[in-house]
This record gives sequence, structure tokens and C-alpha cells, in this order.
Amino acid sequence: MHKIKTAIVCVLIAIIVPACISASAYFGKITPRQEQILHYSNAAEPRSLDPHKTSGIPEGNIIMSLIDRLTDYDAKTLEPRPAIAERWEAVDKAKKWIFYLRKNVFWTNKRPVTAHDFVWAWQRGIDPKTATPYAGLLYYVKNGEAISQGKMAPTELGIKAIDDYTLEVEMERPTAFFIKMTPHFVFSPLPRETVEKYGDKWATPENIVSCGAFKLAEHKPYDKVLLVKNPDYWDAANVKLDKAYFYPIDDNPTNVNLYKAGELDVIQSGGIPLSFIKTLRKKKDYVGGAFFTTCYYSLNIKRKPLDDVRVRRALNMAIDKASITDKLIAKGDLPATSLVPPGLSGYPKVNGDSYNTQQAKKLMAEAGFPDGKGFPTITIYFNTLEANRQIAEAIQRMWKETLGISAELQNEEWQTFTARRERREFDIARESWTGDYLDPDTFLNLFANDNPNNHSGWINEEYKNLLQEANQEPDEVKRNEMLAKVEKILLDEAVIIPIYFYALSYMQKPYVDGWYPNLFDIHPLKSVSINTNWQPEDNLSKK
Amino acid sequence: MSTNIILSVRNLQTYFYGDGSVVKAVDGVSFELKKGETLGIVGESGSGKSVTSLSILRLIAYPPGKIIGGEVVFDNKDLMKLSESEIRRIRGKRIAMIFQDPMTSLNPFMTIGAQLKEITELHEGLSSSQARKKAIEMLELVGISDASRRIDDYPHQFSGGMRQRVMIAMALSCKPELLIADEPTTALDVTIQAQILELIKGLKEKIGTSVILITHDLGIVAGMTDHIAVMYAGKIVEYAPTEELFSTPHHPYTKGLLKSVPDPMTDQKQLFQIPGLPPDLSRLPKGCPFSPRCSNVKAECQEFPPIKQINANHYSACWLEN
Amino acid sequence: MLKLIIRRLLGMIPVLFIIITLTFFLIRLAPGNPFANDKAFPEEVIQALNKQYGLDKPLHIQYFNYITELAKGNLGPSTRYAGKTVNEMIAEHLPTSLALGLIAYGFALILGVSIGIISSLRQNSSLDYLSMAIAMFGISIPSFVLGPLLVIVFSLTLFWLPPARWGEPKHLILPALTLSAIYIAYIARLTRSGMLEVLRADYIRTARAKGLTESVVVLRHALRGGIIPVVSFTGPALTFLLAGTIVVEKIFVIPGLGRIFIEAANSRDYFVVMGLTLFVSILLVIMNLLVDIVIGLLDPRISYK
Amino acid sequence: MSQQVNTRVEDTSPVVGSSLWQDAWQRLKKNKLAMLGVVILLIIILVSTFGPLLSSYSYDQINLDRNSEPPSWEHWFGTDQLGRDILVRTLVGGRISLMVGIIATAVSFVIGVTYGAISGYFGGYIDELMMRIVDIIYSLPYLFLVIVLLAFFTKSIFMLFFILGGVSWLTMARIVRGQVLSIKNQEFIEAARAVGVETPMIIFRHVIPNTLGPVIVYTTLTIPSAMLSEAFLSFLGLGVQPPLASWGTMVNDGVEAIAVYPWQLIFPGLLMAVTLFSLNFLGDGLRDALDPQMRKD
Repeated sequence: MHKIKTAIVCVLIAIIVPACISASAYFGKITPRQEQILHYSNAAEPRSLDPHKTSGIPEGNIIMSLIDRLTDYDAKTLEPRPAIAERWEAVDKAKKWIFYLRKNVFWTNKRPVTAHDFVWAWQRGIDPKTATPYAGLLYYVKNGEAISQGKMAPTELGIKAIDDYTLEVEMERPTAFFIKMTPHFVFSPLPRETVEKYGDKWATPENIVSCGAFKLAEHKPYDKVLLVKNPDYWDAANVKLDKAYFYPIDDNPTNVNLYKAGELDVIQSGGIPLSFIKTLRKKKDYVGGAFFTTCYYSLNIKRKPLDDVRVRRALNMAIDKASITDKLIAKGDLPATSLVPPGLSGYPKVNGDSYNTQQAKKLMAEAGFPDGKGFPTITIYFNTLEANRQIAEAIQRMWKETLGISAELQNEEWQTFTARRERREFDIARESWTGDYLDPDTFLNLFANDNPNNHSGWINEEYKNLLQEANQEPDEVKRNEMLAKVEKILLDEAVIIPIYFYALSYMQKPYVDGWYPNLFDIHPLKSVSINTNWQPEDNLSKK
Repeated sequence: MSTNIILSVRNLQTYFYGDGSVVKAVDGVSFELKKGETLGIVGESGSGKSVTSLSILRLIAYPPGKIIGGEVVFDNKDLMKLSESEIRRIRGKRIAMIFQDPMTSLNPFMTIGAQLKEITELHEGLSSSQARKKAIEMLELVGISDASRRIDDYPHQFSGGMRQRVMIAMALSCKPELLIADEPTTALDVTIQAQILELIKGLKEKIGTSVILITHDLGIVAGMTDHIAVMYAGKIVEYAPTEELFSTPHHPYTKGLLKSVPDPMTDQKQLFQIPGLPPDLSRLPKGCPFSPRCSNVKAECQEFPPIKQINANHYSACWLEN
Repeated sequence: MLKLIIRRLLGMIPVLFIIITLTFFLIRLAPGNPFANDKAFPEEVIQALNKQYGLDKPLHIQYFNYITELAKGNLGPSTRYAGKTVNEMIAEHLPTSLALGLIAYGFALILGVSIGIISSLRQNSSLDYLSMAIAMFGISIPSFVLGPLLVIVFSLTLFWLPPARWGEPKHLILPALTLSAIYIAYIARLTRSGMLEVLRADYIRTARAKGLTESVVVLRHALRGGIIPVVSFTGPALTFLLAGTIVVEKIFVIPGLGRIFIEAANSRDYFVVMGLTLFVSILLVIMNLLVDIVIGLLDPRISYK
Repeated sequence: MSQQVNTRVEDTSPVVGSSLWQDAWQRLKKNKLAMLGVVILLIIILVSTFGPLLSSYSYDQINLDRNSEPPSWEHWFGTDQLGRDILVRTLVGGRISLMVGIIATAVSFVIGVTYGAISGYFGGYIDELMMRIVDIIYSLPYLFLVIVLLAFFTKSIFMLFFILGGVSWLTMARIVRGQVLSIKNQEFIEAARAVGVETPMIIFRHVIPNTLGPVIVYTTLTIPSAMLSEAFLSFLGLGVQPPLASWGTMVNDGVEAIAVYPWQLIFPGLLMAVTLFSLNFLGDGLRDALDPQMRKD
């Protein structure tokens, strides 16, 4: 027995000692690499490197480095910057867009990239046979939705090559914000001959023909993707990295371990375990910032008592969101009272109900449930994730204390949960939404009634019409005002309970340059470099 | 010590420990064995006769058993004081054993040949092929027909009697000076029993080995042994030349044993049985351990009886002799 | 022996058929679909995808088609990874799982049997208690705790080994250790009890009486019988080592079949789940067969007629 | 002395079964480690039953201002990420884990032993069929089995036991079958058959008791795996629902924070480990007590 005790004590010591993370300014190894090589933790194994076969961020990170689009994201602001398109112009109140292409862009098979490559690629993207997950973004192009539904041929898409280097895109309706979408990978050009030759297998290291800053050198599923610099890239002179490794790591503690050991240079946002945040936030290589995601609870307004707007508002007002974001998650997220996250230039702040226990109780009493009496037990459903559970537990407790109602919590495996959400078999379901382009529309169109991502059962014609009207408004200031009104309708109806706006949260070695926090956590590799001479500040000051 | 004494056991004590109690399985056993002679050790099960034989070669598993005292002098050496490797050189080579149950005493996972070979390879330094030849020879010697073919069989392909023959062949492979046969026939049919005993007797002559024959069956030892030691509760209670023991037993226990051997000449209505059961060795009564079952108990029996010499070769441990 | 193998392999066909059928319908009964996504795809896209993979047909037709393809050795496409087939995926990831599983099993066998033997030879000594306590520890501590613990100690404190990833020999050690811990424990216990039983046997006493050294007695005479329970355990253990490595593969980011399976299950990648289930079932049958053969070789009393 | 002889004779007259158990109990009582295990288990059961009543905290009392605090006088085991008292949560979690471990194991014990004994005893085609059924269930993807069951039936504690026990009996059945195969032709079984004992009686009175050694060892291994499976099942939405927790789920959650808030793993983990060790000692003791070969002469 004594020996067992000793053994247990030894194990305890082994656990506790390293647990006291050292008080240094940085986390783990900070000696810079001596090569221009980046090691990045990329969350998941890419489902495909074909821009029309995937919808995920991990895939996007790689595809965007492989294939240049008309425009590219600005590494800091995400504004569209000229890429294959040297310049562009909106015609006819943004009903039409003309892109003027560079003449020095080549595929890796030496063929020049022309406007025809875009025409063919976009037609392929909208073709129902291709079944592009992000086809929705192409719906803004003329006839997009109809083609997708099989009512028209893909050649009817509103895109045509005026000549080899001039591309004309006609929109379904005037769409001033279309240019903000164009850096998205679904708008990539494609090498027709290669895609037709290899079919499903064209985007493999052996077959792929690309035109971006990097080439695909190696792809070992579930292990790594290796990109190497493309020497024939039109802007090769400004590309500093020689190689970039993308590792599909879905285990957050492993991310942190590998980062600490110096095997990763950057962890993607969301790749740090919640429990580490408090400690890591104090480090200089921790990066925070705004992120373009809102977490909210969808309320099933077809179910009693959630059909009563007073109940919905009371539930919202009884949640102390600030204490959830500041004390529980504590990674810099902001308590939310609206759907659209802050950070969009020009879009005014729209205020929904805020934390107010008195008002919440009053509304509840008005709805016929004073102090929660007679209120049925409602269930909060969420997909299994510790953070989701902890937040739900906190909210459960707040409702109990403020409103005197009892909510049950039910976590479910992700597929079961999404199926339930789709069938609207819930009282309350946890959701989050990340915008696809830098515009309020990417959030607001969620609740335009035909969107499959609206699970609340709320249908409002006025909302839909106003949104469409606003989207056709070419004047940015006016349009933003109109959109704010649209959002206010949603918030007044309390269709959702906004919980918080996500914050970026990642680790980045101090010697990685050109990697900036931004709303999408998208980082064009062409601006990234390794500062091989980097030294900690105190070393520098001693010199 | 006269030179023709091959083995001399003096005051051997082997105890078993467990559950907070001590079982004195062998408690002060002494005897001598002359070269070329056969000694029978007789007693009920649990009397300590097997433990005695295992103790001689220090084959008592520790824990729970432990030899705590005494000497076993073999070839002028006290076996108890030898190192592990020294005693190993004696085991199998100079002192060999045959065990009670041939069904379980052979390794079921190895061929007969392998088991026979390893002993001569070890002790005689034979090569594999020499050892095989020797093994076939030995199998033939113990009367196994077609030995050169059967040598590659596994024990389960042999009958019980055949297996005991194999055991004997194995034991005698190195021509040991002493053979300890621990109830070699108990597990066998009566007809086979006789064959095996004859075999041992014959080979003993041939090889010139001395034998300790352990049995609970007095009937067996009669024709085989020169001397007999009767054991009870871990002690030798009577020691005598075989014929003398049969003709004039002294200890009441020996008398009981003799009476319980069925005699086909007399027409017994009922077989005699010594009353009661063998004692629990961890809770021995004070004094003579046989006293609870003895028909002649006296006051002195509360004390432990000393060993009394009756004549030159006959000893008995009973108050009746005093 | 050959007859036995053929009979057993033939006998597994109906069993596999039932497994395929049950699994097929079981998977389809589960809520969700292969094209469910965080951001729901447009309805048209889902329909197009269903058509592309033949999932728009009635279930019994799909089942029939699946069986037909299966008979040709085609395990079907992956719905998650566009352009990948299940055959390709198994071929890609099996070597990794095999390497990890076999090394882990090697660890388990060597360490487990050694600990078990030592423990049995020193029964009820403090060494015995300590080894068995460690073995119990191995059984009680789940791999998702042991893995991170080993990483903290060996990677982040002592800096001896990398904390994760795959490819070089140094990457093997921690995951193999994590994976084998529970099997070391099982095997140590099985060996100990098997050896204790055998060491009590009369034939071991015979071997000692022959003057054999203790090591010969233990290794030549006792081990063969004592290890039989360990061998019986090998079949299921090896199969689970190959297929049941999900946690370890996740912690150490290893591109093995376990991660493929869990990913496929989570994304309802029907054909991949089917293919892997089938693959593991076959593996299980073959392993059990191998085990029976090995036991037959070890124990001459068992005959297959 | 003659008195002793009499008592011995009487000893053998009552039902064989009860004297087997009485004997076993006598031997078990002498096994110090096993008795230590029993005492520790009793203490853990008592403390997790009544301990939470004595605490000034409740298991679901959230205090976000004091989250993830290390052990202190106020919170002996520290607090979790919602600022709840880990001591109380560990004790309450113990009730669930113990119940899960014991009931699930009992289910697997009853089904597995019966099934395995029947299969092994009858042998031949029945055995073949029954073992193939085990193979099939073994091969089905467990994850989907649970997901489908959850989709079609209401979630309940019975469901949890059903699913946990429903899987662990497979290995048990195999082990028992193997044992039965090796003992069913032994003399005492043949003797029982010869005197006309009915088959179910033979199986339950004579066959099963002689397989108990390995069964008990496996049982002590089933309990930890049931406790951990429960954590896996709560991942799927079965098992304990928040704010309740079990040792399994606490350990599961604690692992992530192992390097930062080790107490969130260590205390529930340690309590679980101590329980498992005690169960193991008890199991080993029971096996030794029941194993006829271990009996001292």
C-alpha cells in the first residue's frame, strides 16, 4: 500500500509541476525558424481542394493560396484588393460589373489565365450537377438561382468574356456589395482542360494546375498539406514564404502542446481550449480581436409559450450576457444585443433588448407567468461542446433565479442536433453564424423566410421586402440605414436571443510577420513572412 | 557415519505458513538409508511423507512452505546448505524422483522426447541427437514398444501406466544413486500397479540405485522394501526392518494400519478402520498426536512420547514401550 | 488445419452478410445526412448531391446496389471527401493504423508478459503488489487521460519526445505507450493468473526435480501453458488496437483508421462507415482464426478435426 | 475430539451452494486487502450519499466570479469553470458513477453469464449460432446503435443501463462460454447428469459457480469501462444531463484543463481511481475465495 501511495504522489507531482505555466512573456519556444517556412494548425482535413466541392474555412485557407481570384482579401481589413483583376467598375447602379484582367497571370501549365477561365468556372459552379455547397453566393449573379434549380442551362449565367482579358458579370438585381464577395474562393477561375481530364481527382498534387502564389506539393490526408512558393506567380517578387504546412488538427489541447513545443507557428482561431484562455491571454503571442460570428439561441416561435413575444423578450432580458462573456468565456467576446456583429464600417449599431431583470419579470408576469408560475419546462438543445454546455448551464441558472422557470439542457451529437433543428423539434436551439462577406446582408438574409438556416419558424414579409429593397440601394449610407431598420424588426420580435459576438482567439509566434487579426480569420499567405532575426524585446533593449 | 549410508536425514522440519497459522507438515524426521537398499515411508495422507521427500531435494515451494531445520546428508554433504546451483546439479542426476500422478506430472505442452532429452542434455552434456538416442533407449528399457516413433508423441497420447513408465525412464536416465518414488502407483489400476512396481524393482537391481518408496499402502511395501518408516502427523512413529514391522509392530498406529490391510486369507466381515480422522496439523493436540484416536491412551500420553529403541534396528515413539 | 481455415472462412460469409445488412439499415436510421452542414446548403445542392451518390433512390434499391458493388470489391465512394473511394481511404490509412497497432501490441506483449511472469514468480511479494497496482492503474486510467499526461511529462517538461504528429520513429513512442497501457495491464494480469495456475501444476515440480534452472522451468515449461489465456485475448485486442484507436489518434494527430471512422460517423459518410465496419469485422474473424491456430500450435491437446 | 468429527459431518449436510458461499466469506474475511477495499467502498458510498447534505454548497450553485479557483479552505477541491464547488460535485457525481458502474455491470453479469453458460453447455449448433450472434452484435457500430436508439426512444436512466449493459455482456458471454466448455465434461458435471439433475439446475448450480473466478476478474474490469462509457454516452446526449455530472464526465472535461486547472481532473479522477482500486482488491479477494484450487488443505 505504501508503494502505491508513493506512486500516486509521484504522478500528482508530475501533473502539477508542469501545470504551473512559466511566467515568461511568451508561451513556449520562441526561437525563430531560420527558414521561410510556416507551420499552421488548420482545424480539419480538407474535404476537397476543388473550390466547388467544399464550403469550409480549412479548405478555403488552402484554396485561396493555390488559386488567385479576381480580387484578394486585404490581409488586415479584408477589403477586396486587385488580384487577377487589375481594376473593375460597377455599371448601371451595380447591376453590371466589368473586370479588367492582368495579362501576366499564368496557370502552372504555362497557359495564360483569361476571362474564359472565369466564365467556365462560374458556370460549372452553378451547374446543379456540380452541387457546389457555396452555390448560394452565385445566386447574386443573374439567373444563378434558376440555373441551380435546373430551370435554365448553366450557360445562361450572367457572366461573359468580352475579350480574353475583360470579364462582364451581370447581377440578378443591382448588388453594390458584390465586390466584397469576389475574394471568396467560390469565385475562382478554373483550368478547364485539367478539370475535364481528371474529373474528381484534378485537385491532387499530381494533377492540379493552379495559378496562385503557392503550389500544392504534398497532400497526406489527415496528416498534412504542403504548399510551396510558385516561382511563376505574377506577384512572386512579393511572396516571402517558401513553404507552408497545414496540419488538420481537431484536438485543441494538442494544438497548444504543439505550439508550445515550437512545432506550430500559428494556431487558427478557436483552436485553443477554453480552459487555457485565461492563462494564455496574458502572453504576448496571444492574439485577440473581433470576429465575424454571432452566437444566439433560436426560439421556436411555433411552440407555446415561445409564441408570445413577451416571453421571448423576458427570456432575453433575464440573461446577464456580460457575465458570461467576461467571467465564463473570458476571451474578449462581447455580449450581444443584436444579430450583426460590430466591426462593419458604416453600419450603425442596432440595439435590441439588454439585460434588465425587472423588465424581464414584468414581461413574464404580463404574459401570465408571474414568478414563473405555470411556465412549462422548456429544453435548450445544443450540440455537444463543453463551451456550449457551460453557457447553457449559466443561462439555465439565470432563468431559474430571475424568472423562476426551469429549463432542461439536452446536448446532442452534431448530426442529431442539426436534424432536430431542421425539423424544428426544439424549444430553444443554440446556433452561431459566421458571415461570408463583409456586409450585414450575410447575417440579415438568414431570416428572409426561404433561408434553410432560419430555424425559428418566423416568417415576416415586411422583413423580407425591406431587406431586398435595401440590397438594391446603391448608396452605401442610405443602404446601411435601411438595413439597420430591417435588423430592428428582427430584434423587436425577439426571434432570437443573441448571446455574444465571438472574439478572435489564437496564438501566433512573435516571429511571424504579416499575419493580422481580422473578422474572418483569413490570412493570405502571400503577405506572410518569418522574421528570422526576431528577438525578445528585453534582449533588444540590452544591446 | 558408515560409508555405506547414502542418505541420512536428521531432525528435518518443514512448516507451512498461511492464514496466520503454522502447519508442521514435517516435524523432526530422522532416518538413514543404506546404499542399494529400499526404504518404505508409510502413512495416511497428510502425514507428511510427501513433504519429507520433497524436502530432501528442497522442492518445497516458498511461500507457503519452508524447511526450517534439520540436515539431509547425501554423499557427506548437507543438501540443506548447498547453493541453488549445487542442489540443481544433484536433482535429476544423483537423486531422481517419480511422482504420484503421471497424468499431471508430465508437461502436456512438450513431447515425451523433449522432456526426456533435456535431462540428459543438462546433466550428461549429450548432444541433441545423442540425447534422443538415449531417450529411445530408456523408453525401450521401461517397456514402451515402438519407442522411436512414440518419442515424438505428447503425453496426452499415452495411457496412465505408459506415462508412469515414461516418468521412470526420465528419472533413471542419468542413473541416479537415489530414486525417490512418491506414491508411484496410487493413480493407476491395480494390474498396472503391479507392473510398475515390478519395473521399479527390476531397474533398481539393474542400475543399482537406492530407493525411497513412499506409499499409504502397506500392502505394496511388503515385497519391495528393506526397511519401513511409519509416519504420523509429521513424525516418524515407528521404524523397523520390513519383516519385523509386519511381524511385531509396536506402535498402536502401525498396528491399526496393519489391521486395516485387507487379508484375503481371513474372512473379515468388515474392514478395520482406525477411528477418527488424521489430525489438523495446524491444531495438534498437546502430547502424543495419535492419542485422540488411540485405544490405549494413558495419562502419560499428555506428554510427547520419546523415541524408544526396541532393538538394533527397531524404534517406536509410544509411551507403551516405557 | 487447412480444412479448418476454409471452413471458418466460409462460415463467416453469412455472418458478414448479416452484419452488412444490419449496419446498412442502422446507419440509415440515424438522424442526419451526409450533406448536413454548419451552414445549410441550398436545397437544390442537397438534391444534386443525393443524386450524384445515388442516395435519392428508395432504400432497398440503394441496399441492392451497395451489395452488388460490394460483390465486385467496391466499397463505394466517400460522400465527405469528394473524389475519394472507401477502398482508397482504407489503403491510405491502414498502414498507419497497422504500424501503431502492432507496435503498441508489441509493447503490451513484451511488458505485459514480463510483468506478469515476474509478478507470478514473486506471488504476494511487494513487487507483485506493486506490479499489479500499476496494472490496475493502467486499466483504470483511460487513454484520454494517460495520453495528455505522458505528453506533459515527456514532451513539455522533459522535451524528450514530440507532443504529437506522425511520420518519424520518435512520433511512435508516446501514442504506442498510451494505446498499449490498458493492454499491458490486461496482459500482465492474464499472464500472472495463467502462470500462477501453471506454476502450481505437478509437471513444473517434475521439471524442478530434474534439476533444470529456474529460467528453463519458467520459460520452457511454464510459459507455454501460462500464456494461452494471453493468446486467446490477442484476437480481440489486436482488432481493437487497429480499429479502436480513435482517442489516441485524435490526441496525437495520427492519420489512422480510427480518425477516419469517427469523422465518417460524425458526418454520416455512409459508405465509409459501412466499409470500415465490414473491414474490422473481417479482421476480427481472421484474428480469431489466427488465435485458434496459434493456440492449437501451443496446446497439443487441442485438435481440429 | 469426537465432537469435532460430528461437526464436520454436519458441515457437509446443508445445501452445497450455501456452504460454498459461507466458506468463501470466511476466506474473504481473512484477506486484508479485500477487506480494506470493502471498507473504502463503504466509506465512499456513505460519503457520496450523505456528504452533499452536509456541505453549504449545492452541486449546481454557479458563481462566475469565483470560477476555476484552486483548492482552498472554502472549496476543498477548488471550483470548476462555472465557479461550482468541485467537492460537492464529485460526491454527487459519485452517486451516479457508482450506480452506473454497478447496475451496468450487473446487467452484463446476468445476461453474459447466462448466455455464455447456455452456449457453452449445449455446444454444437446452438453454441455456433449463439456465438455468431455475439460476433454480429460485436461488429455493429456501437455509436450508431446508440444514436438510433436515442432517436427512437425517450432518453432515460433505464436506457442508459440498457445500452451500457447491452454491450459489455458480449465479452462476458465469451469468457463464460470458454470456461464452461472446459469444465462441462469434468466428472462432477457428468456425475450430476448421471443422477438425473435437471439441465437448468446443472447449469446454475454446478457449471456457473465454477466459472466465477475469471468472471469476477472481468467484472472488476467492466466497472471502470462502464463508468467511462457513461461519459461517452453523455457526449451523445444520454447519461447525466447538466448541471448534474458524473466522475466520467468530470474527468472527461477535466482532461482539457489538465495543464491549467489540474484539480478539476485530479479530484474526481482520484476518487474514481480509489474506488476502482478497492473494487479490484475486492474482486481479487473474491476470486481467491471462490477458487477451489486456492483453498489451503
